[in-house]
Amino acid sequence: MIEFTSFRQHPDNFSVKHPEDVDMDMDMDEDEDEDFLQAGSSKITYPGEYLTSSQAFMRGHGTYVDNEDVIASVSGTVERVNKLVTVRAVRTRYNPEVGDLVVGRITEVQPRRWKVEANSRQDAVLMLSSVNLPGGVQRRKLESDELQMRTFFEEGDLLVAEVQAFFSDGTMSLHTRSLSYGKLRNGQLVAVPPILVRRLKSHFISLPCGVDLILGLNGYIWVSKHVKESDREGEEGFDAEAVYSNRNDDIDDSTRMAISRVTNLILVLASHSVPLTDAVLLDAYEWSIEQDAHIKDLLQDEIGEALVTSIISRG
Amino acid sequence: MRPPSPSIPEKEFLFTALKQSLRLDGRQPLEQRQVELNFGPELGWVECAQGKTRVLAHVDAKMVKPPPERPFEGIISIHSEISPMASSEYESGRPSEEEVTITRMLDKVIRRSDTVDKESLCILAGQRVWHLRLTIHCLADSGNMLDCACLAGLVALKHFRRPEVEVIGEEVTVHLPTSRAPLPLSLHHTPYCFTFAFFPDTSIPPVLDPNLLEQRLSGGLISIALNAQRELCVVQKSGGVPLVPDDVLKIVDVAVNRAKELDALVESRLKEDWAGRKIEVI
Amino acid sequence: MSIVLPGELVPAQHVNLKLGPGLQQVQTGQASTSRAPSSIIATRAGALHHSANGSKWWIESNSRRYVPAPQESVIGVIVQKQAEGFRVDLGSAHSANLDGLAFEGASKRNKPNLKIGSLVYARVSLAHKDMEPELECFDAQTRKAEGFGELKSGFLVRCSLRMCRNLLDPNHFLLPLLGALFPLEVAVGLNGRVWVNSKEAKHIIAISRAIEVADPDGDNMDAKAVKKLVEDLDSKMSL
Amino acid sequence: MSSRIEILNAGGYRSDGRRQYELRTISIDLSPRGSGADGSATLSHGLTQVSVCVFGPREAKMRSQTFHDRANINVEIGIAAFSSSERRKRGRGDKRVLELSHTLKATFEPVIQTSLYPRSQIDIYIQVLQQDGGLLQACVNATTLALINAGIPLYDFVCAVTGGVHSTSPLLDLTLLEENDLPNVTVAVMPRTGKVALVTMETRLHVDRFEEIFRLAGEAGKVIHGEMKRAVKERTQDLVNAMQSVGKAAGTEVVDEY
Repeated sequence: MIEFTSFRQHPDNFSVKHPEDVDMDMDMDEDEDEDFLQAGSSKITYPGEYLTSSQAFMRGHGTYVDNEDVIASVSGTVERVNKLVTVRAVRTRYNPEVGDLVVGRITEVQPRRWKVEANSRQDAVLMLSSVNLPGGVQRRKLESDELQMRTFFEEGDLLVAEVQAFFSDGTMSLHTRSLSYGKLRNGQLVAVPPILVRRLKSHFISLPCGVDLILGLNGYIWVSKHVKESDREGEEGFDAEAVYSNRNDDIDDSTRMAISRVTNLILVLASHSVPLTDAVLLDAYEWSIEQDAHIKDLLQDEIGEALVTSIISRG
Repeated sequence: MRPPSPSIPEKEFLFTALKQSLRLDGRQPLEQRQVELNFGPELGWVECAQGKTRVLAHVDAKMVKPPPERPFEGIISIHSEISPMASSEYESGRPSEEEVTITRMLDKVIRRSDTVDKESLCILAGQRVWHLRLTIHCLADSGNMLDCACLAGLVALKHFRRPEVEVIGEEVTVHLPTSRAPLPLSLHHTPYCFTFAFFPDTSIPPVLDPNLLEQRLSGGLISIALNAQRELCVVQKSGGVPLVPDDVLKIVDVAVNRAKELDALVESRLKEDWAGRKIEVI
Repeated sequence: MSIVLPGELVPAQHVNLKLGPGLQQVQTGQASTSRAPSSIIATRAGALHHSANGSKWWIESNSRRYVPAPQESVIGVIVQKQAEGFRVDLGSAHSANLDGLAFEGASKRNKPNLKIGSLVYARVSLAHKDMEPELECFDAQTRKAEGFGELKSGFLVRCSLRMCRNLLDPNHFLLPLLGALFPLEVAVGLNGRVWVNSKEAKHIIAISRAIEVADPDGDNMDAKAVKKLVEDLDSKMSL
Repeated sequence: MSSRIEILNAGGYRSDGRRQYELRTISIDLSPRGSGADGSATLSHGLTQVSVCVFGPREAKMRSQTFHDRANINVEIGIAAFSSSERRKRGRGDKRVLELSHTLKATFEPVIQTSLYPRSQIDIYIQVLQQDGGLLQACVNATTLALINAGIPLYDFVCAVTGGVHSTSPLLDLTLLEENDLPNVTVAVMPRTGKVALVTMETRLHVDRFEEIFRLAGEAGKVIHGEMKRAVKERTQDLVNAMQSVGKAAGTEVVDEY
């Protein structure tokens, strides 16, 4: 072809670094085809790449079928479970599933429902019937509650909730009918790519430095002051009136510092695409104390890189 | 309020009919609606209709001082307006996507393709040039307004005649049409625009000159402007459903043939009109 | 029958006078004191008609914009699904409401599943100038469909309101003429929409063209001209 | 002024030293720019440089703009006043800018799997930083990359190239100087099927010449695809590596099925 004559003049631009690119799109040989379908290996793919035949496999998320070919529609890793081929995107908005724990922000108060922004493709819905109102779990919702919905949640409030169900158009519906869910106070929000928050046994983490973390699966993380065991809901020190309170408790300076430190650590780890788990966060915190790094210095590139290297070596 | 999109039965029927190469107005897929050209009493006044789509074009000229960077060239400006009267699709105020497309295409087809010999519009270098103003009014839209507007604009330019001027030294004399016959504009070529609609289902053939329903339900439009000498002026497929390259070239071929036919029609209508006009030269 | 223009006085007089479309009663002078007769004026241009005993008066004219009136059959497009029912576009000033329960055999559990863009043949059950019109797809007494409901496949033709009324007139030539040429199904909505169906696509096209050209607001062709056009079209499309 | 410079000299070189079919250097940066965008890309073809940010799919700002069966795509373009040699401010209402954004919207609408996201909105914000010909081409390529980077499902890449014809010799990837003097064509192809998503051509060109440059640009699009693909794979690989480096260590992690 004529084009190739021109490229030889610029060999540094084309094909040298990646010889496998040259004839990839044309004839994808069978060996490679089989290769990625082996469980455990991870093959990188991109939109428009032929993966396999739709006669032998079923298409999952991140793929589509055209003329009996299964083709990737996002860039990421190819995964296979039995006959189901999926591509998991490396970066994407949050894809909700029932039972997921999410952190969100109220954007709108509507009749008998709130709209909650939760980093998904549409704002989630929190029905008035899906929240616990002050006065106990068994309390019936009254018409007066509908009129004073803003006293529970108003625009801008942050909350932690669980994905309850989906509406027919794919919008998620949330609920906070658990003692550990509800309005968030005494801390700050960090947003990271959702893929970095893995499903863990518990998404409520208490770090020994007096900081509590809520890792929302939607990539929103709430970093707050530690709540003492005796003050938790259901315990005797629990203040039922404070559930929908908009006022922060007194937070001492050392706790504030700790919250900032954890926040910065999360930001650094996220910018290096390190998945966030309790173990990693704990390691990172210990490292930053060992190194005696100042909180604001954590965000510097060199320190960040040192942190990540150390985490990786520990892992 | 915009009218709701076509109902499901309308959509399904249009697609089944097109698959059998049947169109709702009984045309063949590559058949244009009958082009009607009506000339007004004034030269440069043309009303062009394709089916129920109607466009009025009008040309006038005045003398102006040329801008210093182009002292030897006349000026052409195109004013086009799609008012809500053409169809309830259009709203006054912010121009719709379609309006932008039409305005830009008119500009490309008529101005950028160098239709009018601008240097011939120069009367006295740096002092006096003709400023041609082409005004296009879209009167009714029942699909494919673009082709109709381009045709109207071009025919208006061909129909228009400017008064003769005489330059003696620095003095410019304009001769009234009654004393000396006015002169036609010197045109390099006459590009015609053809719009084809294609559909998401690739088994449906592309159709020329889509009507309103075909346009609404199409997967995209491809507009080709060219002259009878097989010179392309504009090819525009701004997005829409992707096409096989060979199909694009086939569409271009169709346009080549249609351009010759349309050119013959336009020339004969202009001749007819000119023959019917009495120009009295005293 | 006579032609009247808007604002013209209409000599309608009856003890029990009923005014139809296009007529309005205006108070003249010191109406409240004396028994000054109120007068009737036309608000539309058209042909003035009255019933045999002179009690009912109306004006027949042609227009394209539909104003819903109770008990009229209309064809609508579903534009929105709601919890209770559907929003339907009739081509009138406001979209109408169609209750999900106003169908034959519909219950709280079993509501009809109409998609956005579906066509329905329905009857106007409520039309009040200050409220949005309401539709129903059954006879409220018998709860039977009576031909109302979703219109599947086929094609929708838009015409003038006069043409719709003509199509409902058993003496009008068009439908018998077309029916003699090929089998067809037609549902006429009084809102200027006619749904047509036939086995072959070319027949549907022929019907829709015939309605267009027979429209008094369009080419207003007579029986002979329409027949010729349909036959020409048929032979052209059969090629 | 510009016509004095030879477009193609006797030795077969163009004004910037390239041969007829040679493309300009492409550079692609897919790293996040801290704007909080879901995906971003900065791309340059020679001296033409554009930066694209993609947000979404997300809740639509205006409910009237949503579709019940698919996502709405919104494209906004800003052209920096300093991007061309003559400083010129183009407002939002400029017809050329509007046309460009309309073209991009229509190009990507059938390429993005919008039906997966009913009632949502995908916002594409484009900033043109430098212009030296091939603006549409750069916008299309950068938008493709930004969309992929945002994890939005596409049927394929869309790769655009400009071409022009100098008397009878076709040239690829035109600079501003060449673009102003030659009839030019922009073609965007979807490399998997070879179908064309976009064709635009301006100024007079004979039908036969058009066919030649049209096919040539289609072929060149596949070469651009190679470059874009490489950038995407590199970035994806980096992210995957970063995630896997630590992932195994986390003892408490639950098996993670999608």
